[in-house]
Amino acid sequence: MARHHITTTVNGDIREVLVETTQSLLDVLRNELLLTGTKEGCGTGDCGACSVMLDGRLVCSCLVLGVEADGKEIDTIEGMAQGEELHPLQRNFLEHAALQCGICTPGFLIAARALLEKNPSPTETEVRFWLAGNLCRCTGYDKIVRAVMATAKELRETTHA
Amino acid sequence: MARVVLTGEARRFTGDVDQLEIDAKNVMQLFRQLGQKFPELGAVLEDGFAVAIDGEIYEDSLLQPIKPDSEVVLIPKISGG
Amino acid sequence: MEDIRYEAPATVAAAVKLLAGAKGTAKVLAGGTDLLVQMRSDIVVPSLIVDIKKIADTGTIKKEKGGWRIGASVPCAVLGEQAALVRDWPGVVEAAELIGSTQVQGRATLAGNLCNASPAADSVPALIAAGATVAIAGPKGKRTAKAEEIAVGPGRTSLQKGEFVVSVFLPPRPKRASDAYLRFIPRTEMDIAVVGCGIALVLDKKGLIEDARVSLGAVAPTPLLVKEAAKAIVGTSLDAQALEALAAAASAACRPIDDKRGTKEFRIKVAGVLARRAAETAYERARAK
Amino acid sequence: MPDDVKLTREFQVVGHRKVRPDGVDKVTGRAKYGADLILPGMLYGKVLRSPHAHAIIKKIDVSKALKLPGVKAIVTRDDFPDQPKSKPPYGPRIADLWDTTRVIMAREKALFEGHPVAAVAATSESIAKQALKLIKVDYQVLPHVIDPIEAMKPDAPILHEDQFTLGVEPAPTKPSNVFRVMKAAKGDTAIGFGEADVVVEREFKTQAVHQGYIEPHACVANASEDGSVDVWMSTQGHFVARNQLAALLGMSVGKIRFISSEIGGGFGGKIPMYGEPLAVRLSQKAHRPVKMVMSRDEVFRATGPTAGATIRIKIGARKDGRITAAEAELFYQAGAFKGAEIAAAIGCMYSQYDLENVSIVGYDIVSNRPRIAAYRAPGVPMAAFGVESVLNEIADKLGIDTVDLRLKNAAKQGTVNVQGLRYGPIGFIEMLERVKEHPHYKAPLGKNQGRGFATGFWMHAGGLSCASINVQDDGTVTLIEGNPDIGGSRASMCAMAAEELGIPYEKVTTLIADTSSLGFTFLTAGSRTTYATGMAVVEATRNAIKVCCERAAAIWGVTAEQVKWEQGFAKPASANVGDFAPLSLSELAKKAPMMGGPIAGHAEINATGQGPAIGAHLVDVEVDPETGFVKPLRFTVFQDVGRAISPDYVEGQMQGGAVQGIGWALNEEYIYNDKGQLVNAGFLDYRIPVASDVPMIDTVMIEEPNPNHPYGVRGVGETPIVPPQAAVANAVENAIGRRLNELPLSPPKILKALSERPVARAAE
Repeated sequence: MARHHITTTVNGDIREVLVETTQSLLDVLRNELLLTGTKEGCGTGDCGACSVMLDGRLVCSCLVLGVEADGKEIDTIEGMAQGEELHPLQRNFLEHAALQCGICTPGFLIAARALLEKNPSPTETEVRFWLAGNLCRCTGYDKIVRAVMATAKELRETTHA
Repeated sequence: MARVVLTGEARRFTGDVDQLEIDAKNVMQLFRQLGQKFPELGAVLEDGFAVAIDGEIYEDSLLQPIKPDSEVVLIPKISGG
Repeated sequence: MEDIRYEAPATVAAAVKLLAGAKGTAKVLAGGTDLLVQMRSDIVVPSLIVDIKKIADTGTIKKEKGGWRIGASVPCAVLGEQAALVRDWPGVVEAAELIGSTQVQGRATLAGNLCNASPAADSVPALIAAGATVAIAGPKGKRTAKAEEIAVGPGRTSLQKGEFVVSVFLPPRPKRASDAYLRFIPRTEMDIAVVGCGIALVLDKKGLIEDARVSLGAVAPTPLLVKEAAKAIVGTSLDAQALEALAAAASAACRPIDDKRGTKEFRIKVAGVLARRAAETAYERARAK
Repeated sequence: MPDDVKLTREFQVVGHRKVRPDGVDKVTGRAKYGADLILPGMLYGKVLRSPHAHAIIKKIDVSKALKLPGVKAIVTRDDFPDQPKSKPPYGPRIADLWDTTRVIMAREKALFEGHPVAAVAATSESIAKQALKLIKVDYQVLPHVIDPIEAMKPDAPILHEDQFTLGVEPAPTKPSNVFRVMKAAKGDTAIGFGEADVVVEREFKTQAVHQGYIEPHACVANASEDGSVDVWMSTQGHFVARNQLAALLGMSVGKIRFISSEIGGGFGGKIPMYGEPLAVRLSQKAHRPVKMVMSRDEVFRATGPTAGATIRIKIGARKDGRITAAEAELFYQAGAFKGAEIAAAIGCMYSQYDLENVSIVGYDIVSNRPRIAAYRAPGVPMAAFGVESVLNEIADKLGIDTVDLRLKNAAKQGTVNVQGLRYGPIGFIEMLERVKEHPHYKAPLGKNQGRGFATGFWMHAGGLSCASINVQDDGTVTLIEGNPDIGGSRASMCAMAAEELGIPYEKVTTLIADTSSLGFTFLTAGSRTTYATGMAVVEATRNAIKVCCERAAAIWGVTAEQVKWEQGFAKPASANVGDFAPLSLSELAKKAPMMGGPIAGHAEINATGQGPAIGAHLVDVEVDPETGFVKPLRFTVFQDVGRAISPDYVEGQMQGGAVQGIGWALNEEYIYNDKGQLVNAGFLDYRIPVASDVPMIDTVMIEEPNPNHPYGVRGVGETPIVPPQAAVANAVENAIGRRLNELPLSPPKILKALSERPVARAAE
């Protein structure tokens, strides 16, 4: 099986890796770069657990070939906290108990951050539709939506202060 | 003598007997005596049944005391998800 | 074992050469949201993947002769970020924004949605209603085709060996023109359309419909352009009678199947309902302009 | 538990909203789930599965696959010893090993599409995948049967030639797909129906639905050269898995160690083992660690959904709403092997009501589908869908408010259910009163909107649990327990231990033990963890406190009885004992090494006193009359939770269960083609609710402390999935005036119903 040498920037670090043609970016992140924070729930783009940012755009890493990541910038859950300091979304997910089993949480956090960067004042409906590609089977979404709304409010208040 | 109530599944092994009095100080003695009266039931009691003693359910509790005036009901074990 | 070759050419000509010279199955990779799923489940086992994202211009949206030229690798999520495009073609953009999730829209493309040739593709009825054309490159040079000419059956296209779609073109809009796309799914998101309907309208100064195009998805082996449905509303102000005639014509055009997503009976009935509702939305939008 | 005085005092930790201890790892991607372990030299395992629903496996040829470079081991049925059948009736803990060994790897026959036939371990996933294609399996395809009602017919293909229906007289002589018939009765329903003014009899149908946990099954097995085995597994019960693996492979329990990974959802579906025995055998053969991760497709095709069912309900009532008789016939599909949860259905379906005459018959039916697995209150939601729908209809027919009808028949202290169980205090009436007082109940409804109500009964479990607590030198505390934490249970364990000790929550760390480090602990299932393991934690903590008091007594030169433990300090029990400055936990811990050794406590218990867990759901929906689309608008869950140790996570259970129930009611179903193959084995077409499908889920926690638990805990996890199906169906009926008795209430069904005549109502 032929392998491709790719160079990609993951959470700010330049990484070089050999990938098989059929390996998805998700496989490369998890199995080659050992960044297992990004999860596989379906492998077909239906659950959002593998959400990452690819050159600043929210994507399912299971629907990207690893070889396509050559020369790209990727942001994963492992890069979300700044050292000791959690991202406000991470903190609010904890404070609002927005996770039960937690397997969907990295995907939700990446997707929610992308939303708030694009739309700092989303309505509940906008939050729900933006996050419709992230499946959660435990929470019924209630506390997740509340955590995202609370973060949006907090961020707006900090910016205005 | 404790009053033992047999319903549903337990009745499969006891024919028409739906109630009987048994002198047992705990569940182990109860199962032993039931097994003597109904050997087929006796073979499956420990694995298949819980008991409710005066409305409290005990599963896998052979040493649970039974009072002389207690009502004991055999209930098939169920498991959750 | 059989190796899969991956190439990311920088020019249209190089891509055509690769595709034309391929032995076995050659697949074009733009967003990859269909291709990767098909490869994973062995529905498609390509011998060559040609990633067209490095070809200049496939990644851009440009105003051209009053219309819009959308490159074949432009992700759907980008369309909604172009305010002027949304103003001209709100229906096409809303259809593109219904494909999969936000994540999927970060990759999926209009050209890919067309070339996957699913009868239920969301953006295709909107493109057909819009009168969109596609620019195709191939061994014999460039050609243009209508959006409705691409799919010829479920998963099958009219593209010849070596050909690929380079861009999609949305024509210029006159005044008092707009479009809308609606689909029915059992959930609110993340499903394949059980029925989809795209409608584009142009109104005259009095508010009567001057021109209409109606397209239905998921009710036949390919998305349909339903001329009878358009005829039912042209010349009207979309009054109740016109809407009824539109619904009836839309339902009459359906040739659906029963499957895991819906019954024939349901699809036929809902096609009429959606046609009516999409027409009302498109009409309101056109009047507001 | 003897010491229940604490039920009345104000808690410092218990009942407060605390951040869970495992939370930071889970929001930063650090937490390790089933598929996240990577070991040196690790191989990747993949499973070859039968494409046929029913076929004799004549021959399996792995020779070509073995020659593929990178393939290190292959296992088939020949690598697993056959097992004896166990004797009926089967309790929940003894899944028949004859069945189980056939679930993990087909032997004589493939009994469902997706049935494992062989497994490969190779140096990469792609090589393993390639190797599967090189395995040649010679099948003789047999006729199959999917629907359980079809499977009962005399000419249906028989799955197990040696299965003769149990529970019928005389014992049958022909094999059958019906494994057993189970009955329960109370009073005389014929007399009861004779007294009824209204009798409603309806047939209901529900489809198989999957638990839908987002994390696919995953494990890593590592067989050592000394014959021992370590297994890392995403599971709801690693102790149970260990014992089962030992039996399946003929190994001694002591040679096997299971480590539970973080678990990405289970809902009952991660009780069984699937890939683990295969990974262990592959690891033994390859002398390397082997990872096995299922794809989503495999999860749907080959792991347990819950039973689909056909249910006949007949209920009679007098004009005043009093029920005079209730009957039910339950036809449950078990999948390819017996075990449909009819016992639970029989025990719970009518049990929140005080009924004189009841008769229930249940059928456990095999067909060519994956063996079912438990799914949250297993067996009960389908039956409750029927019962609560019929009660709704009776209320309508009699012109009685639907909650009042339940009030008229509510079980209370002293009520005896169909199994003969006599209830202690049971707060059903109080809950119904709370529903009536709630603003949701009387809120106005708009056009095309409807409101539905339903209740549900479940028995939460007890069982074996162990806990061990170590007080460290600096006064921090390490708590060790044996239940995989699926929904925040570590937080509750920390809270209970901290409350007992009177120290801050943050000072307690809870770890989940591997199976060699703690005594047997039963599953994280049956709503039992906070109840049963919580009990063990409290007992272990109290044992450590006893040691603390003994140490303080030694320091003060008094007896241990003269020392009391209060808010983190040993204090003289009374003024008579003497004037001693209180000793804190950290002071005692610091001295401990010089006073006989570290301070610790442990408990190994069988938690009994399992009890009813009742809930009620109120839902408003809007139905699009032109498309049949149902949109849930408002949802309120009422539940008696005993006492909420972690209120956030109790609410989370109620909300999550309700939304799973909405999915079950509206969209979820297993769909098969005529070849017996599943056609919607993915999240695209197996439609679980997405965020935009549902409203906020309001919760009303009713806290009537459970006298059987030191903190009053009642199991809460399962009850919330019992009422929503009927509640949603009743709401749809209320909105459109037509009753649908088949789940899911998909738009095509609703649109079809809308073309039919509306039902007549006495009330109008």
